[in-house]
Amino acid sequence: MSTEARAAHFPAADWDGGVFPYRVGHRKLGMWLFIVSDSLTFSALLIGYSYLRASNVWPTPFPFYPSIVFSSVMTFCLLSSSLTMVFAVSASSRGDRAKARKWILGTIFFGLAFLVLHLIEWNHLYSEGLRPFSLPADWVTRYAAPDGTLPSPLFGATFFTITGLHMFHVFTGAIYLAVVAARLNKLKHEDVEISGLYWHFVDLVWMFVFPLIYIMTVDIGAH
Amino acid sequence: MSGETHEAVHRHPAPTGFIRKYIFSLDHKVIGIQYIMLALVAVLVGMTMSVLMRMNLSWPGTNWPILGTLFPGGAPDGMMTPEFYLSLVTMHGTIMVFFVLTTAPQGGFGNYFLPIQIGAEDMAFPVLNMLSFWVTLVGFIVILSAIFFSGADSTVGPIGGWTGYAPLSALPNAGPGQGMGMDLWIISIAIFCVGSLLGALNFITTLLNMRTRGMSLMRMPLTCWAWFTTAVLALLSFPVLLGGGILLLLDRLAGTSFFIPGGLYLSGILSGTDERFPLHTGGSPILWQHLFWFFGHPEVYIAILPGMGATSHILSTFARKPVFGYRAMVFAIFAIGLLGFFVWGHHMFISGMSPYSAMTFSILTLSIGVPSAVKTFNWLGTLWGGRIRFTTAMLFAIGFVSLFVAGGITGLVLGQTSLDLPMHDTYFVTAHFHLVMGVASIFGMFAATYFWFPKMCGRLMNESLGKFHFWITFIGVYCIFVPMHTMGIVGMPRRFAQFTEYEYLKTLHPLVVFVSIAAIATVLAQIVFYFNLVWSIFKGKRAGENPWDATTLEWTTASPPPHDNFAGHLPVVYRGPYEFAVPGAANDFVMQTEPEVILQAVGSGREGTSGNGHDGHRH
Amino acid sequence: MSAHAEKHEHFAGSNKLFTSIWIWLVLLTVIEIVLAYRPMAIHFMLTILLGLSIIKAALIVAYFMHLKFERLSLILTIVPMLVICICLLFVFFPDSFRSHGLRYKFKETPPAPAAESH
Amino acid sequence: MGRALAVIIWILTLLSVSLFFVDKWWFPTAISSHAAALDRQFLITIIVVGVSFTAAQVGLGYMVWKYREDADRSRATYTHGSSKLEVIWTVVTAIIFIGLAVMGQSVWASLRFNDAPPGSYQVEVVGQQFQWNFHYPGTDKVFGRTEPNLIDDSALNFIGLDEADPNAKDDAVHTVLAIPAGRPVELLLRSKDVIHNIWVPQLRFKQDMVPGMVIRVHFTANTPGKYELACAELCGQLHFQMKSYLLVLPDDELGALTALPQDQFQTRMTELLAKYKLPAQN
Ligand code: HEA
Ligand code: HEA
Ligand code: CUA
Ligand SMILES: [Cu+2]
Repeated sequence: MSTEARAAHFPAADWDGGVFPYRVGHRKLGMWLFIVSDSLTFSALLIGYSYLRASNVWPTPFPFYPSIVFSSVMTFCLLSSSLTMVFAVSASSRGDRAKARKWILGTIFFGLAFLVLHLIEWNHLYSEGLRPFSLPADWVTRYAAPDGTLPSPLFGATFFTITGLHMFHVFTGAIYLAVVAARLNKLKHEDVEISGLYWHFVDLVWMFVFPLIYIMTVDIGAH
Repeated sequence: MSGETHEAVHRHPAPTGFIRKYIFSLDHKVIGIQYIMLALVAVLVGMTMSVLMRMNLSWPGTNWPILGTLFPGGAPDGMMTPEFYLSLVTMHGTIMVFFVLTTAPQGGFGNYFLPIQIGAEDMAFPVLNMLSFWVTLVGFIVILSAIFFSGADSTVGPIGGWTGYAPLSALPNAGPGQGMGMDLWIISIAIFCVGSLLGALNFITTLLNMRTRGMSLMRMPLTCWAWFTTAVLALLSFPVLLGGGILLLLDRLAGTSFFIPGGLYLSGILSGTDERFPLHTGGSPILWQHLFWFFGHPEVYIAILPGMGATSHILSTFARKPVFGYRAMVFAIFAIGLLGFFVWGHHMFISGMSPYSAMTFSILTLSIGVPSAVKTFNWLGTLWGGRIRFTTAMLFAIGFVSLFVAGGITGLVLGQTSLDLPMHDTYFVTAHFHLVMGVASIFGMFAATYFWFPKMCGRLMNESLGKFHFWITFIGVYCIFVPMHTMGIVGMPRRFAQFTEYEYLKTLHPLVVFVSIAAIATVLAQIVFYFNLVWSIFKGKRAGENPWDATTLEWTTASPPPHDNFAGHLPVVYRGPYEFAVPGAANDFVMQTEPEVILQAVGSGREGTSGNGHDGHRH
Repeated sequence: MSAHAEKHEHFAGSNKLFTSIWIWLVLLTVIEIVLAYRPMAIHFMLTILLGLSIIKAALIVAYFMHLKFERLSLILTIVPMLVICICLLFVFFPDSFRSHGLRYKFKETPPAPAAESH
Repeated sequence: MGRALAVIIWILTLLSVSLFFVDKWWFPTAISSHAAALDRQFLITIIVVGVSFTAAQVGLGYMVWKYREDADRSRATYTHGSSKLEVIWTVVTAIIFIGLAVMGQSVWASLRFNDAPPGSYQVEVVGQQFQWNFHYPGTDKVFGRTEPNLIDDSALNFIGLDEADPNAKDDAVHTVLAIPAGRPVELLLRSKDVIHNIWVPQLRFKQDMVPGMVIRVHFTANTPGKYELACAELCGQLHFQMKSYLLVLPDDELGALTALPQDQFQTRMTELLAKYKLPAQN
């Protein structure tokens, strides 16, 4: 076989070099890998939370209003932001930059709404007396186990840590999207898609944070 | 598609200014060298600490006037206090594991040679690459500063061992060494996690997406497989440590109690009864150990895999013979990487972990010895029937095999739950991990340095000095670390500032002194290495493109390679990486880029490319 | 060489599909919230919630993050890696459950209310 | 060069292996009943491991000696390996390693998978930074209540023993561990502050003492005598000084000791410590 014939022959298969085996560019693959990695940070925190919760008396203090209502609306915001984000990516794939920018701004709006609601919720809990290192005094008496074991102040610790880290991700995501929106004309479609990946990932994490932190901690007055 | 690949080419033109060229460089080669220099500095610090530790162990009460000036609290009047000794152990372990063995093999040599060996012009994300290095450097500066900061009372660094077990590390009031130094230690580790994680995703993307034409997976040099697997391990294990580190830092700074249980009583104060010791309750010290070792065990393979890769590569090159069982080697690397995630519990047998989990971990632990053994046998197979050229690089590679066997094999003792009862936290463990990590991995790096130095600097290192360095180091490390097994069997505990308290340890005194002397001699021999390194940069014999008659892509380009590695045209690969001694070929080595093998008369009509790595699974 | 055209990138899935996915996600969320107010054993609840979360995550990953439309090899690279690691983390739990029986029990004093410090 | 390397590898191997034959530097004589099986398992393992180590190093030396570059052959043997060999050595090592692993579980299982036999002699062990506290239940065999908020190091109530508790009346707390010979012992391990680890080399036994947990372990010691007891988990500044003694006493001697009230208990313990000698170095 001649040199050229051989060389031409090689790129045919995915894994033989000279091609992107996944048909995915560097940045997109890199973002996927980052997402894998970051998911593990969150997994470690959520597993740590579950570990501690399973070995302690855990308060279940969230009332329907404001906590559950707020967090549900927040979930709704994030889900909707994901929808607008796909629309943005979709528009960008059609080359419609104006639309794409509009949808990204919509995404940022929902993201910010999430942040604001979350901060209000934090503030509310803080004013109730919840701290990373202690529970409000009335929770302590209310959620003590029948045998007298006190509820764990780790509630506040895990709550603030996990939601805080998530909030940080939403915040950086919003900034990231703002940059993308601002520079949209100079960016390629793939860049928009990648920012979308990050944003959906933030949404995805919340899909675990919400049930584990909020739903599992609803005050149904069973005690 | 190749259109897209080419888009990536020339993304950054060769810089001209000094700063962009050598300091904030985007060139993977410069960044690789920066990583190696970081490791060379870090290892000096680590070695100095190890000598101080040995002096204190064998001649307690030695006076070090300079220590007295530098650390008035830790070594008043130059005499080392126990807490200072322990902070040295902590810093020694941390610096060696993180800033030497996670930087040089992967960030250093990997960065420099992975793109070249797969025929790429740079890493996939040059800017990220630069960031990884600078983040790591910041981590190093933070950890160095840790030893100068302390709680209010005395100047000692963190005391926690490189494992930082909570609640000791989580309680600022748990004695000297738990002050600000510990905060800095944790922060440094967290920073390091971020740097490594970014580096890892860069490596993976580069390797998957940027292989040149013809460089199929099974034609990659084993070094690339090793770096790739290492990167996957780093990508998946560092985030878990990062999570744990955040929690530990919060325990210290925000008063949370993730790792701190209730009812603690420290220095006369019950937790929660005094503002100096706020209320902590409900946390689990074992949770920290899980999070740490979930990272920690993959980490030790992160430290050794690149060394294994380099060893395979160099053994084959200088035995002038293809790697024995290339496929088996790849599978073994992969198996080690995968199983490496299943065994972390073997560090926790006696931690109060569930005894049933311990049993499972134990059996999985011994299983991981199998791929390691397969690698060892294949190394021997590679040497078998070779025509070995004893260059310094080869000597170190052979030394690697010897030391890896010596160290790995005691893992089979430690890995059994029952036998870990007497062995845990004794010098037997210290011996085990120094032989595999402290020296086998380091030997891998030495081999890599001697082997690739001509490519990086265009000049050969001095072979006579190199051989001298090898002999002293090889014999030296056996003398340092083999007697430690015996100490462990007698029952000498680790992390003891002095052995004077115990009668049953008295019989070991001669060994302790012997080890210290050997350590000092070995460390002194490293001066030769450093000298050789610096001297050869300026005065070494000029190396051509391919001084070792090697086959892989880095030897097809100039030494040192031009900014874009291949001066404009990417190579095309036609065969596997280790085509030495091909019967009938003109030379005893066939480059990967050589399209046709010129068969001489002897050739029995056999196609010279049977080593193309496909082993018949294609076509 | 499958030379890529510059302007029109392929992005599978219509806005209608995405909207219906979104509706599903919202529906599943509503189910979760309703579940919160049904008294049931905590294990049971946890299982259902995690099940629902995994479905939601899968929907997001598959459609919004477009993984379903990527090559199979990418899916096979990313998903097993993550799933194995997360499953491994569950090995922590036996120790959590065990610690109930092993806990050092003592009478805890309630903390002083609303600490102002820190 | 090749020969020199081979010889050095062989010499180092020989020296390394012979170090394991020095009696003086071996395990101290065991005193617990699980130790025999454990020592046997250790011996088997170390032999397997030693033989493999030697074989591998001798093999390595042989390759290096035999296949150094020479004039006889112009080329190395061209081979990419042998699937048959790969399979053989994978399977053989797998059998050896898994076999060792399975054998290594029996002592572990006997110590950890079941509770202490009924009637075991119980002692509560409370670690604290750089000091051991052993809490003896006394004749009623019931431990007095302990509370963290009763701990007062300056008043020498190191474990927070509640003097008001009737069960505590006959309890004794001492810094030395005394246990009966030939009877199962159950230790209740706790810690007041950070992780410690109780370790007596002669017992072939080690266990972390984790704050917040009561870890129950059991074993039987057979040979009366005095042994050094060490802390084997880094616990801070004076970790190396956190030392105590294990006294293994004949049953009657121990019975007499535990029947004593706290103050006489202390003096008697001091006498016993003086009476027994540390084992001679082997
Ligand atoms: C890479 C890891 C590494 C390396 C190289 C070393 C090297 C050495 N170590 Fe270390 N050590 C650890 C990792 C390492 N150690 C760890 C993790 C711990 C545990 C800490 C803890 O308990 O928490 C420990 C603990 C430890 C102890 C136990 C302390 C105790 O428990 O009380 C002792 C005691 O003697 C010791 C001694 C030494 C000596 C004498 C050397 C050396 O001086 C031997 C001679 C050195 C060399 C041969 C290396 C030369 C290398 C180069 C010059 C680099 C070249 C670089 C490139 C090619 C880029 N070490
Ligand atoms: C590079 C680093 C490295 C490597 C590769 C290994 C490899 C192995 N390690 Fe090690 N280990 C460490 C670094 C490393 N370790 C460190 C740093 C610690 C201490 C951490 C701390 O506490 O500070 C530690 C601690 C440690 C422990 C915990 C001890 C304790 O604290 O009580 C255990 C227990 O199972 C263990 C086991 C093993 C095993 C089974 C392997 C196996 O992978 C080894 C496999 C290799 C071989 C088996 C040799 C080659 C094979 C042959 C020649 C075949 C022929 C053999 C036969 C037929 C028998 N290691
Ligand atoms: Cu207690 Cu070490
Ligand atoms: Cu390990």
